Amino acid sequence: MNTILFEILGAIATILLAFTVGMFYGGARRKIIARIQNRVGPPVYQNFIDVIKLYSKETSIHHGAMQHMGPVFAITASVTSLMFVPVLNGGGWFWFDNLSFSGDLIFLVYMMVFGSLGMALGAGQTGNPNSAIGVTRGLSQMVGYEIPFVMSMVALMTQFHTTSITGMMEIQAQSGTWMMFSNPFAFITAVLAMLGMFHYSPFDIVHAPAEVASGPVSEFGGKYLGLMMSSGSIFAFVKLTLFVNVFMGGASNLIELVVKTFALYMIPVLYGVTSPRYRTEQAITYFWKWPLFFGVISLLWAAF
Amino acid sequence: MYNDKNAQTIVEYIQNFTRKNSLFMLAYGTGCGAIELPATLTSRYDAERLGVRGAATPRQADLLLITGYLSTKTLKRVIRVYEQMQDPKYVIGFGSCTINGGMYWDSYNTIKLLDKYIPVDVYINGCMPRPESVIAGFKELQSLIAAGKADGAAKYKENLEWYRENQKKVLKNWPLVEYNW
Amino acid sequence: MREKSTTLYLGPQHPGITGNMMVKLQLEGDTIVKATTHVGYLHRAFEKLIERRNWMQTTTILCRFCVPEPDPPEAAFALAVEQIEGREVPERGKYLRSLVLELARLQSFMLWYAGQSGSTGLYTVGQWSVGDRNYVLDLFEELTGGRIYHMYIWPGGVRRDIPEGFEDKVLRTMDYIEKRIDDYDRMMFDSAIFQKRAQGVGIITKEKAMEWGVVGAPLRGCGIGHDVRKDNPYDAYDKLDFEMGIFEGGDVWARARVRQFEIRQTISMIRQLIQNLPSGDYLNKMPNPMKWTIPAGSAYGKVESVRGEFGFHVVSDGSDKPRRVHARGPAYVHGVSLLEDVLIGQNLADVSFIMNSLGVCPPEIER
Amino acid sequence: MNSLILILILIFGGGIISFLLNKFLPILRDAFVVLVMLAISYLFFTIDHAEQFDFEIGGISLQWGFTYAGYLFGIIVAGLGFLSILYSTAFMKGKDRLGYFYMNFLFSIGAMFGILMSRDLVSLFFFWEIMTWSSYFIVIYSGKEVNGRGLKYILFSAIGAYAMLMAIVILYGFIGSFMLEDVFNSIYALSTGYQIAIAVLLMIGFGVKTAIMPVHVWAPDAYSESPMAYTALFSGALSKMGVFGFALVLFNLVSGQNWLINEIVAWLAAITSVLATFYAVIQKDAKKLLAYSSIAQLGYIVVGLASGTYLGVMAGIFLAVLHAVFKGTLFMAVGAVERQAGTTDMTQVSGLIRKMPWTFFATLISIITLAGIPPLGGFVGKWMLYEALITSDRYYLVIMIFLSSTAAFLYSYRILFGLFLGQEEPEFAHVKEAPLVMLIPMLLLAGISVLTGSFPGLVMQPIQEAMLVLGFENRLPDMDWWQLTVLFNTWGDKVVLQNVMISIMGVFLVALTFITIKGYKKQRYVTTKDISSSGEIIQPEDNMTFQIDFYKPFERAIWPMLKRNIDTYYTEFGNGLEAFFDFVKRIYNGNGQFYAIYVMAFLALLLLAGSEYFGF
Amino acid sequence: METSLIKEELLAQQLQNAFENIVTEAVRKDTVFAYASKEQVSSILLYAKEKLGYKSLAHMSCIDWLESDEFELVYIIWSPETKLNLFVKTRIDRQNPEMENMDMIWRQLNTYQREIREMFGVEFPGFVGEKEFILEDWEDAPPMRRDFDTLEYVNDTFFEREGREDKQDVRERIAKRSGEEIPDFAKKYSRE
Repeated sequence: MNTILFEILGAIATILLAFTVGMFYGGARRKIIARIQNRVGPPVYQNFIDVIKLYSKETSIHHGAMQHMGPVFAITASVTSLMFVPVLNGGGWFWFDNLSFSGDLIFLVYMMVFGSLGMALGAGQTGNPNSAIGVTRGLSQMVGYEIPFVMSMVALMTQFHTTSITGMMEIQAQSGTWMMFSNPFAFITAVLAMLGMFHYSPFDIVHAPAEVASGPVSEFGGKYLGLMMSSGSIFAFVKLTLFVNVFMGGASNLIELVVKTFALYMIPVLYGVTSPRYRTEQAITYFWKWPLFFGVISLLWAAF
Repeated sequence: MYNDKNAQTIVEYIQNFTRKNSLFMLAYGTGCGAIELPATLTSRYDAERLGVRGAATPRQADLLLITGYLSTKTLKRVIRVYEQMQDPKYVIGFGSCTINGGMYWDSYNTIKLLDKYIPVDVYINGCMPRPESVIAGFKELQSLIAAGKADGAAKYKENLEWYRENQKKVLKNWPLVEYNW
Repeated sequence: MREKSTTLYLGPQHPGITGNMMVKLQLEGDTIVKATTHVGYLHRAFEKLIERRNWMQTTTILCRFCVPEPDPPEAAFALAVEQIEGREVPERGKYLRSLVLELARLQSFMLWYAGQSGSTGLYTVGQWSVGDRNYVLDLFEELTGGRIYHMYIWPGGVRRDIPEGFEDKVLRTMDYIEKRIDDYDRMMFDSAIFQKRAQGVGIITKEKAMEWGVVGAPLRGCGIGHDVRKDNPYDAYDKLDFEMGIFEGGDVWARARVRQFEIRQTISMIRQLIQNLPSGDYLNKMPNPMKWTIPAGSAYGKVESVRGEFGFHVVSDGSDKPRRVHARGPAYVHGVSLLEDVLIGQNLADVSFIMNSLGVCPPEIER
Repeated sequence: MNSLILILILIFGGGIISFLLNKFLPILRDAFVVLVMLAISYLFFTIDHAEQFDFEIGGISLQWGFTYAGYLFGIIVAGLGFLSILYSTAFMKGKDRLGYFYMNFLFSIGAMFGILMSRDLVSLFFFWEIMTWSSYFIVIYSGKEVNGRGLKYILFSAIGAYAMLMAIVILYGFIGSFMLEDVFNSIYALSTGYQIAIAVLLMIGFGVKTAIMPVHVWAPDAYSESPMAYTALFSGALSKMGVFGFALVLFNLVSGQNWLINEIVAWLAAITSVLATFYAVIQKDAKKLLAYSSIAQLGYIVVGLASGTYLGVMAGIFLAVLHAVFKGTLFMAVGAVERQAGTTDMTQVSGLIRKMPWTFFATLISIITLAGIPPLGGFVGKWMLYEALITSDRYYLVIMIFLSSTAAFLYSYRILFGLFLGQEEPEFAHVKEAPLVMLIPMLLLAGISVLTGSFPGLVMQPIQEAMLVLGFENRLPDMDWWQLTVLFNTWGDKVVLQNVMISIMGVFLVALTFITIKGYKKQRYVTTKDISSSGEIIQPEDNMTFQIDFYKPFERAIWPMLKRNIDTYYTEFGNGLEAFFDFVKRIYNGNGQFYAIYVMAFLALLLLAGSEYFGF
Repeated sequence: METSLIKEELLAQQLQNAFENIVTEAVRKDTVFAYASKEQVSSILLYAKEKLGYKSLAHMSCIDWLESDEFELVYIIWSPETKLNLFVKTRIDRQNPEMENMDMIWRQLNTYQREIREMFGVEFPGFVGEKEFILEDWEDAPPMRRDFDTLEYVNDTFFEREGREDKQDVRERIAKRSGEEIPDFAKKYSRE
């Protein structure tokens, strides 16, 4: 009984960690972008203020049950994926024995789309055409970036004969080589796919304000938007941690984790500041050109 | 201090603190004052450091900026947009024309008194107000929020009939849909 | 009966619209099958108000015709009035007018940089250029007292002479901005994504351009070289050395290239104006402005604004108030029927992009 | 009496009686067919596996009896058959020619049982033809205008039948027996060329029903044209007969040989699934969409079977069972929409969620299963499939399957959005929830989808037994079905479904409680007309639902692919085919007798030619 | 001045030769006026466009001459070759204002005609275009007519802030603001 209690406490602590780190990364992103744009920018903790304000805002309307549940799906996906991604080497954090032994990469890949589909359902029920257009853009783009992402993952799996994240982390610990060096092409492919996964410019076509007025979230305000922002922060942490675990040998303590994930996080952020937005079909074809090419090479690399 | 009726509880204090430091401004340039908004939001004046940022749709927004005169055609949309915003919400009247009609005092198509139609929390004077005064307006609003006095929306709810009567005087053939927030 | 295709209201409250107007789109997929422009959200009845104002009082109204670029209306009106009255403008006044017009053009170009790049999500360029635009506005402030609305150009000249040391400031600002423009270009025009987005989008053919009366940069982007400053030179433009940017293609890319070329021409023109500024009187003073009358007659004064030909048709009946002042801004042509036509078959993602490249500015459509 | 015979007599007799009942006592008809199906299901589930029935006709000895593999597929047929009959009593209410419909319905169920219990090639072929014909008659049930499409179906079926017949004749010529057992035992005596030829011919025969790529053309039309009550069975169970046949061929004729046939079949199936998914994405009609999706899903199943590894075959059959479950539900749900709202055109229907909440719920569950999203059953199948392919180093195949199933999210969302979400329009204000008789089958099947997500043992243990028949060893741990919640691949990586389920449900419930309780009292429902349409008020003539060309950008991105592969070949081919149909129509008249004569003539020709070339 | 009007005089002469009952006048540099009757306008415009190269429509305007009970319509066209502005002016009856629809000659006339129809009430028979252009739900007289008094309309429709009613000097009134009438509820929320 005690163990279960501690597990749950640890899980909550992990969620809080992911939330905090994700929020600070979002704040740091805003700050960095501001500095690039010659501005002072908001304080690093601005995202916390935003989220708390959104929760404290009244939400007096909803368009039906699915809209109500859309953000819930989103946070379910991000928290569940978090449960299955080892935060530190050798499992979880803070009494929490991570669940990664009970789910592997294939599971995670599927778990990660769970949220966007749930969110899409919520956006669909609002009946706002902007939402629906945003959703079609997002799903189409997802087909684009998932393929190279899975390619790089499959390349690693076939190269090292394991599909579990802990397995990969152990292999890296034993061989002492990060997977970004043992299969560099897989890393390149995955990073290119990651640009799309973060939905930052030039792949921010889902929320593109000038085109679809923030897309799927156009009818979501108050607590819904707050829940989605929280979910987004946790999800950013999950994605970064997953990449660090798989490609950069994981982290043995929190500082290492933060350093590695932040370094990785800078790639989409800095790429985003300097790029205009793609049109949807251009984004898809982008993913199906170079990333796919690198993906094929990484698979060949893995095979021979 | 504990006996002071007007003192805020700690929850209210936190709420007001976050509300004042995170103002999502609706992207609606209703009049010519919108030309100073880019300047206010960009590098020299940078309103984002105060927590002001744009929001694309009224559901997400806290702050409605009426940037200048409102023609009657726009007033209809503004009322609609304002009612779609979620509580708590604030309105800043921007420029002389929102205060008393400004230089359009004899124009048949612009309203003269904004606060007869929607409640205004803060007015910013000038034609057009410089970015500095816009930021001063934001600060003024922030201090009102912190004191818990930016209650225009509550006023609107309470005196809806009065506002509706005024609105109907200029809005012809426009369905004032169900009161919604 | 409901439409088969999806209706999407783009505006008036929409981050992608260039001002307070509305384009009602009918979509099939994300392709536009029908677009209807709705304007009038900014109608202030300027032309009605002008009928109730003195000739001199109109100056306050004129600059508000087009907010991003307030000086061309003043200049066009002044030209028309001078034509009717036969009033001569001193040489220095002409140069100062051109200087103010070119500075206004410069800041408008910089605002355009923000709009064009911001509509594709490249906010960095916009942040830079709008931030740097403040330096130009500072010059205005020093010269005229206002950041946005200047009321500087009067019939007969300009309102006041330049302050001391102003030339240096202008030249220094130009040096700085010229440097910065290269930065914007590197980020915007050199970006492969921007090129992909802009090329082949929003095409106006040469024939269509003539038929619809396209003016300004969109016209020069079709490969047709017309510019009021060259065709009917006003103020000091016949003494300046500058070129029109003429690019083929008629798409957003060509229009962007035209502006990219012309912003440099503008800077060089400002330098020429400062260097060749003649001395002398700056204003051919009118008698008591409040009792000033203009002889009966009518004229059409036009200048080249950043978006194209801006004209005023001024009719006087000999009294102290204008009989009729009718403005014709470039957006009047571009923003209503041309936009409706160009948008058909385009992608939803490009609407805001195209509108920015056409320079649709609603306040001058509905006035 | 032998219960095999009893089943067949009951079902075919029941079919004829229901036809007669419709003429004379229409009131009893519905109750009767349901009772018949109930009886059959009862008989089937209590059947003794060892039971068999031998007889001889014209010197050819025939044998009937269920193998475990057949029994497994029989479960699908019996379960789905019963539920879809139950569903169709409400769905078909008020339509004409119901006797004809129910007779063919029962006939095709009977034929499927027959196929599954045949242990010889002759009865297999016989029942196969009955199945083809009864399904054809239902495809053309809706009327004359769909005859062209029905003809496409019957023509492809005929091609399949000829191929099968040819294989049977060749086999008989060499082996001298029609018994499957004999065939499987002595096939290796034949020369390699003949073995390949026979395998390919049989696979064409079965492939037509499975709608594998070169011969899938009939499927979208046939699936969408027949009444949805039957399509549930058609796509859910009838197509599985092809899978069953594939399993027979792949594991008895091909396996162990180094012919690359496995690989070719797997690639064909993968390409089928990708292209069919792309086509499903761009469909406008929900029925068509589901039809293409069926083709794609059958592609996964065949990939799984063709991979030949333990996990792959397990995944294939698991997906086959599950496909019957969720696609049955989906076709039923779309049928419910068609019946209640009048159309399934996704460019017209919208916003039914508040009108038909239970139908939406069943659809949602099935779609989640279809998309393979945890924690429902579809994920189990997908996981096993991926792991099987990855562990057997078929990584490019994995990418194909992954492309297909990622693109499947698109049409999954499309169907949910197109029918149930979006604006609630006044012209659908009258729509009511489907009757209970239609809801019960859907919800039951949806329940199975949910259950298999956490307890895959429920399905996997029967599959294991069937796989023993197909020649795989038992790798499942020896435990009860509810204990089997951990899946392993050959590298030892696993997924613990219990943890997945607990984690997802836990987080979901906590978050849902939080978001519902917070500000609950102040929140109220507003209609979908109250949306932020840029400050404008929606006019009655505005269509605010995004319906037409839903995935236009995606379509543009994949257009080169579709164009090169399908446009140039298939449309051309299809156009040619249409012309050919017109010609064939004159010979066929859609009349069964002509077809029978034609088959006979072909058979005679084949026998003549065969005796000349093969010496018998 | 007069010496430099060669081009202008030439154009005036050309038009005079081509059409009978019109009056032309080379007014000043770059400007030529042509006064014509309502029926002749379209043929003049077509002639100028096709024969003389006045391809570009610069402007179309309407002036209300209330005193003589007429509307004056002005078409300003411009030639890329000669760079002259040609004003074609015509007067139409103010009581029953009608003008030929010419948006097939220049497509952009569509917009002008929509505006003039709305603002002056001039009808263009056969003209297709949405009725409402700038105004919405306008029930009064066309606002740009000179007999429409905008100040009166404003006084009827809109509210005035106290202290501005004399439209001249607000300082005095602001000093007397204590007499301002505040709605009851507003007093309750007053921030003092």
